Amino acid sequence: MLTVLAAILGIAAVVGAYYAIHNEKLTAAIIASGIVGMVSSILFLLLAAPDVAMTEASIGSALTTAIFFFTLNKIRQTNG
Amino acid sequence: MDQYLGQVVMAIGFILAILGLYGLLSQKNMIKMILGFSIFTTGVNIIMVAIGYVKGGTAPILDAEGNAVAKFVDPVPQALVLTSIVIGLGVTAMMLAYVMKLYQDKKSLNINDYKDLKW
Amino acid sequence: MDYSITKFLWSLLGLFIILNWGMLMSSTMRRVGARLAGRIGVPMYQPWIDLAKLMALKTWLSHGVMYYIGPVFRLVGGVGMFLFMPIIFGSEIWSNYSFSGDLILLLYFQSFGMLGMAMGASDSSSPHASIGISRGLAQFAAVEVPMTLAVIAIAIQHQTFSFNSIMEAQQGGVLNWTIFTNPLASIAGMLAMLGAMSHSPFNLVKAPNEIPIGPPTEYHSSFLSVLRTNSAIIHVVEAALFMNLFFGGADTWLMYIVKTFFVYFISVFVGMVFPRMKVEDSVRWFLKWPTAVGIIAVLVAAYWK
Amino acid sequence: MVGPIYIIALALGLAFFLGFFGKSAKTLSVYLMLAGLAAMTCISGTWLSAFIDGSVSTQEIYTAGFKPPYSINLRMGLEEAAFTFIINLIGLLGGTYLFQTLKKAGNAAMSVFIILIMSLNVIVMTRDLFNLFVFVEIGSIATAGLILLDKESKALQAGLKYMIATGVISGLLLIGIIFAYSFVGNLNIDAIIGANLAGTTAGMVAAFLIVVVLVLELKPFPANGWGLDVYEAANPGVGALVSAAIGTASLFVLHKVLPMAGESFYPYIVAVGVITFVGSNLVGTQQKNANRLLGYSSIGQLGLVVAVIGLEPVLGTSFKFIAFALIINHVLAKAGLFWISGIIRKANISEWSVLRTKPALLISFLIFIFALIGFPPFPSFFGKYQLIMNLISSDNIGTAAFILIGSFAEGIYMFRWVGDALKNEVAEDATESLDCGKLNKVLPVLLMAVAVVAAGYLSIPFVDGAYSTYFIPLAFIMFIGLIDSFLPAVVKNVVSIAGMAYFTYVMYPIIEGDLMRSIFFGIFMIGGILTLIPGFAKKGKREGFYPAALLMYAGLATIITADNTFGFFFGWELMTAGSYFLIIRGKRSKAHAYSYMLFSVAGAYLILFGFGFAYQAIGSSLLEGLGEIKLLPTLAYTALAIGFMTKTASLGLHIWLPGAHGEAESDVSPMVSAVLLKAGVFGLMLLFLNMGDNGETILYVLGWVGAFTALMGNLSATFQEDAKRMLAYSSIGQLGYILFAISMMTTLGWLAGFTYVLNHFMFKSILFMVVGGIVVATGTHDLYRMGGLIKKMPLAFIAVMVAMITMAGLPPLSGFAGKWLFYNAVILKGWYIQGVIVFFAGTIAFMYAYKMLHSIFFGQLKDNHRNLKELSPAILIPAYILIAGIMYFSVFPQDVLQPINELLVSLNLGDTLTWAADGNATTVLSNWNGNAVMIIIVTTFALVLLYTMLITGKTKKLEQFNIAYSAERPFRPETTHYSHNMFAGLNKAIGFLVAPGITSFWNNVSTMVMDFAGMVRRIYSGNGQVYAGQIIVYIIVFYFIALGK
Amino acid sequence: MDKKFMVALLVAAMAVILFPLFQSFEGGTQLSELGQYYTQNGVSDTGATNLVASVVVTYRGLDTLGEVTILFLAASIISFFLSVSKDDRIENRTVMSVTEILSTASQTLVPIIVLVGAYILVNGHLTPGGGFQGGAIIASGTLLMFLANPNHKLNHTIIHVIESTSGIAFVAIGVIGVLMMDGGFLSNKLFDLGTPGEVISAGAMPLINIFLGLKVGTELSNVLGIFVESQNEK
Repeated sequence: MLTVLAAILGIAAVVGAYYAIHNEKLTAAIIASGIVGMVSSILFLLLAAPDVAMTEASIGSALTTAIFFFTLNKIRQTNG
Repeated sequence: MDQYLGQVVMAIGFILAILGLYGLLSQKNMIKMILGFSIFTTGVNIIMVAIGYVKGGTAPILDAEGNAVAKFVDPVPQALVLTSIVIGLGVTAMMLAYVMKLYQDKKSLNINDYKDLKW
Repeated sequence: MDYSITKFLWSLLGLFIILNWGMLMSSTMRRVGARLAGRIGVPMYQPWIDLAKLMALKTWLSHGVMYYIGPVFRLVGGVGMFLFMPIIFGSEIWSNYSFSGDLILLLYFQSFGMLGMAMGASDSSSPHASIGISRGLAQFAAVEVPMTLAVIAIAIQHQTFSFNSIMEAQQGGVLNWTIFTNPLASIAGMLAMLGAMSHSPFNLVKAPNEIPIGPPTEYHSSFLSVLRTNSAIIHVVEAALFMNLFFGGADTWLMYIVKTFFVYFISVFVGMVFPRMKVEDSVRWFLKWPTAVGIIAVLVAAYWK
Repeated sequence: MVGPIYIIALALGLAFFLGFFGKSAKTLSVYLMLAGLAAMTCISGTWLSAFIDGSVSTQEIYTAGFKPPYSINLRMGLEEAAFTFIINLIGLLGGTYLFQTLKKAGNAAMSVFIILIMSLNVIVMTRDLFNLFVFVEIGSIATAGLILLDKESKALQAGLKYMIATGVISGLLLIGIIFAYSFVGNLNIDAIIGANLAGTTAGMVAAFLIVVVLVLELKPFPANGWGLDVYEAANPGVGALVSAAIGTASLFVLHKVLPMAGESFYPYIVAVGVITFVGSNLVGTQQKNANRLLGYSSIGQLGLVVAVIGLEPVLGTSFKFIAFALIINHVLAKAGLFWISGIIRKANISEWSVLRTKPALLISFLIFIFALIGFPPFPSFFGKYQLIMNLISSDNIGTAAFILIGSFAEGIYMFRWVGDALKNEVAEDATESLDCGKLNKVLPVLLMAVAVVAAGYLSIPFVDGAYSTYFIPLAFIMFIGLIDSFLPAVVKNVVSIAGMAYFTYVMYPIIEGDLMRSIFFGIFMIGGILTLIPGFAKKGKREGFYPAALLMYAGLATIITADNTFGFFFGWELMTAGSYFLIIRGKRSKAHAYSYMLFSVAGAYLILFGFGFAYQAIGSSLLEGLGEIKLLPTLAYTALAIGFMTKTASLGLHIWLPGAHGEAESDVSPMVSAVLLKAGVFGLMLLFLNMGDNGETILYVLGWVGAFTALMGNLSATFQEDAKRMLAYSSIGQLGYILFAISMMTTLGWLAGFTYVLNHFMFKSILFMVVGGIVVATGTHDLYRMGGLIKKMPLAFIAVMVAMITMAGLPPLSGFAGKWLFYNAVILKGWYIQGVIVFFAGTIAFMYAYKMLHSIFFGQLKDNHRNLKELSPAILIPAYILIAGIMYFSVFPQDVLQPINELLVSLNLGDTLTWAADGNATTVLSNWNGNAVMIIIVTTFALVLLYTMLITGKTKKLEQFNIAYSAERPFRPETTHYSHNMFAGLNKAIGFLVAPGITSFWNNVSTMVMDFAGMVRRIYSGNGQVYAGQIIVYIIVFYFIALGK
Repeated sequence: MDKKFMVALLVAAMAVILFPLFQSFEGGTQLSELGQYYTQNGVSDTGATNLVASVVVTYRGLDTLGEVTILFLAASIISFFLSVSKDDRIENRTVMSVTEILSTASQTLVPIIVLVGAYILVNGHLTPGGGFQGGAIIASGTLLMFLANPNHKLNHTIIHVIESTSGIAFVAIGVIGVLMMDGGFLSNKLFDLGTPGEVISAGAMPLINIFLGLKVGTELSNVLGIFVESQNEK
């Protein structure tokens, strides 16, 4: 059962990653990469690695996506 | 029943790593490249944790009385992944800072415009 | 290695004979040339008179030290060649100072006289002299090639450079003269001889009717007399050299006179027939036919026998 | 002693402590940082000295209180101590160098700096794989940070490219590490090495990933675009750190981790190293930007050490010394060069001529460049020598050849750089941008220069055949160098001549018995002293002349007195360096010195290659080894022969000589031409003696080469209008004679060779000295502009006349001895046709000799030369000493030739020449009595002179124009001095032989190499993404080659 | 188009290289030798029940120290590099109005997040979590605060002080460890191990965790602060 769940999440992550890479709009791409981060933290949970899941959730997806958005905002602002 | 969990997650890890690498190498936009890079790092982290997974193992936390309950998952890869996630953040933050400054300089996100140093 | 007075005196006597014989030959040559041109030519004693006149003339003109010493060098070159070559094969008294060196010494000593003349003429700082010198040296260098080839061919054939052994190998009958035993080398040698004697086809250097006569333009009176004596000696010695190498040398004075006369007149006759050549043509000619024959001679001598 | 763990604690504590300071107290924080670095250097310094005097053994340092596999451990052995000491020292000096930049950048940059140095220490010491990854990561982030010290756009781009590349690499390293962990079970490097990771295919892939990442950290060619950009864009101070400190640390890491991939992987690492060394040096030849060129060079040097690391199983015991010598040399020289580039701040290498305004900087610059190329007395010379010896003795001939080709490629751009620095003009505004006023920038550079020389001295005991006596002359030269810029030339000349004389006196006993060596020793030393005497005629200080001249003579003396190949090669390189500095002094000699140096360096490497075979034959560096070469003897002997022939300028290798000798200063040409070329002859003689029977074909070919060189040399001399070039071409011709003579390998041949060596030395030094003096006096090189100088310089005329007669080989003088021996040798040996070519060249020699005499001394004296006086005695005295030598040799040839004859008979070259008591030399073919010939000619000359004086009486000198010039009166001397294109006739006839075919051949070769390098350079397209792609391609190609799937 | 195809080819080749690695992994049947050791006597050695935390903080303490240095490096490089000088900084830039829900929610949520972070920090050696996770959660608290009120000025001096003190304390613990027993760098036997499961147990681990958490928290929020401040450059 866990394997099936992992497989579904895996496919979601891969699709998210593919979407993140090939999408034209930057905001959508960054959100997709945030989703990939979130999914990977759940995967870590499935692999019985709670510490890593916590770190991945907070640092891997939250903060990284935040920094991306700050940079994007800065770029839009200097351009604007 | 979670016979193939480790292998499935490992496969996902490899695919993510490959995709990230592909994104890094193919996208012209610098932010997209860094996105690819962070996906690549996430993929690698998944592989590292998957290596440590033992079929039917539980998290390496002993219960209150401190006696071992069942089969444990290998704690070492998890410890290593902690460090590599934070390294990933550090490197991504640095790259983004570079991109911001570069953008101020040439107002373009396309990597091909930054070819002052060649030959 | 004897430096006794008797040897010195005999050599002096030999030199005196050669000098007179040289002048006699040059006067006969001038008469033959005249006869060809339908003239009677100068009297036989003409060279002696010229020489006496020139020696008698005193001059106070000199262009500098080297101009003064040039003719001395020239004469020493002529006399030296005479001294280092035995006149009569086999006789001790007529072998002059040939003990101190052999064919190689003689080959190189030829240029000693040449150097002297060149230096003297240059110091006279006349441009014609310089032009003459450069022509002379260029031609001499070209002549040297077939000459060396011939000498080497003979050296290989007889395995020696010394005059006595070369002449000795040619004794006993006309057939073992080098002309017959080593014909190719002799041909190359004789062609080189034409250049060495600097008679008609190759006499551009001191040609009488060019604008002032090449290197000795500025020479006159007593200096000219020294040069004239030398030219007389040099002709005989050159002829003697080729005689010793190709025509079996001379074991009596009569044979010496006849053979040198014969060798001398080969170049004269050739000279009479052919027109004068420019220096680059003569250089090219020398480096073409004589050298080719010489090389074949050397190869034949080295690998065929 | 203080535990190495304190290095980490101290550095981190300090870094975090600096965080307190915020924006205030910047100077204090920089001093604090430097204090921290100094403390770290002391710690590793004390450990190093403890290891050296053996008072302590290798230490394992545990962390977290547990034994290694369960916790991280560090190791402090001799190697670790040495490497950490180098890294900390470079950090300390780098810190002082960057004092102002760091102060301006604030304490954040300072903590980044000290953390970088700390991370390199841990990288060297740690024995845990993941810990290694973490600290490598720290190192790369810190470098990326330090790149930004200058904050302009180029640094940003370089930084981003650097981050992308290192990011990709570390991701792959992580995969490698985690799979290695899963196969082996723990992360300790020693355990993983023990566990034969490379057994299974998957294990092999993991090991491959780890090793290939560490190789990529060292920026291998061609996947190193990102590395080069860092060197170009970063502040040179940071560049020095990256190349010296980080390079060294990554080298040690590769050495530590390589065993993990198993024994079969080493050859691939050698291949990677060699390709990087040759590739980056070759591409570097096109580079004009100084920092980027330094990047190419440092990547090349690191590639060389990578190759050495890969060769560990082959090199055996001397591996440690070679690797360490090359590393220490690279570190010191490269850091020094980066710092100099930081001081003079000139992007283009052609503007580096501003160095000449700062002598101290110039000298250190030269020290660094010559250290990098591997000249004595620097450590890389010892390292490269030992490396080539071991390589060839273990049959890795291909690798040795490639390494030498790589160092030659490096020589190409290094010497162009030196040429620019020494010879380009200095722009007026160039000196403002220098900021070498600050001591903290200049001091590290000078320290590095001293350290490189000291390191050279310290590496003597490690190389078989190296003795410290070789350094004595160098010490004297350094002393001269010190007093160089204070004392006038005259004093220095006296000191140098005294030094030379004393040195001769000291060194002579070493070669007392050996006649051959003492002849050459005599030529070099006496020749040296004689050619120094004309120096008295020169005024002013002549800075740089005396150290260079003494260096050359020291090299020559070492060649003669050396009994092993090391000493020989040591001397050879010293001589090359000394002569290079002499030649480049000429006004227009930059290009010529450059081509001279390239040929000499190529020749030197060929010789080293040949010596390798000798070393392989007898296992030690004794010269006797040349005789017993069994592995590929023809290749070895041909390499040696060509190597020596670059110095004797034989046909094909001669194009540098006319320019080098022609354009050199008036008293340098005699030294370089008459004395220096004999070194090549000595080498050839040594080689021929040892060649034995498998040298047959080589000798025959050399015979022909010698003959044609003689012909070409003399012919081109005849048609020369430039006096000194004519003499230079004549040297080529004369050396062609010598080569022809000694390649006959018979007593007569060698005797002729020796005669020519002695004669050439004597008459060529006279000619160059006197003609040099005349050229200076008349101010022109062209023969046709001189003329009539016999009236002003009679003594000079006599000297040149005597020298000319000897050169032409006219009988009374000693030149004829050579000709006579030649004739006999040729006939006996049977080389008839070559012999004829040589004799034809002889007559040509007579012609150009006369042309020189005629154009300079005879003919019309020009108006502007009327006020010329006789040459200064400083030139005439040595000339007349040499003339006395010629006269002695001509009158008593027996005294000189008989002992040589006995020597040659003892060397069993045949006994075909007998000497009678009265001086009459007879061979089976002919006889010659030099003494008698001289007496006869002198007496005849005296008699005839007497006769002429009798019949002409007193004469008076006429004026200049009183000549019969076809009935008109010439007005201007120029119109009547017929000397231009003197042998027009001959020129028309055979001038075509002398068309510069060979020069154009070499030009085509060099343009082809340059175009190839230009084409290869295109791969660095500047695009960061392409660089990352190149890294992936590199990994894939390496994988499929190494693991052959 | 060919560039994309080329890159795809490259990446495919990399996949081929990495495939044997993937193939060799059969899902892990039993622990590696190292893992075995840690699970058996992890508790007795370090007194911490959370084995991952014990590995991170004690067994491989140097890694964590390295880790913290990396964050410190990243933070100081970015601060030195993106810092906006006084004159060209606009005081408070016009910002899209923050929705009502976000600002009120953040007022209540931020303290709770920080509390949760503190909790994870303190018993890092008992329950899953530890220095990194606590710090990260605190940082996400500050992130929420920035989102709610973009013009909030972070007091950098306090951040620097906390960061440096915790860094120096961390190193000090290491040095004390070495002084106590050789090879004891960052060992947690400074204090008695106490009974496993108690909050005050496992020697110096809680202390290290706290300093670690503080340092990571302050550094990450410092990084966030710099990114925010760099928005208002002219």
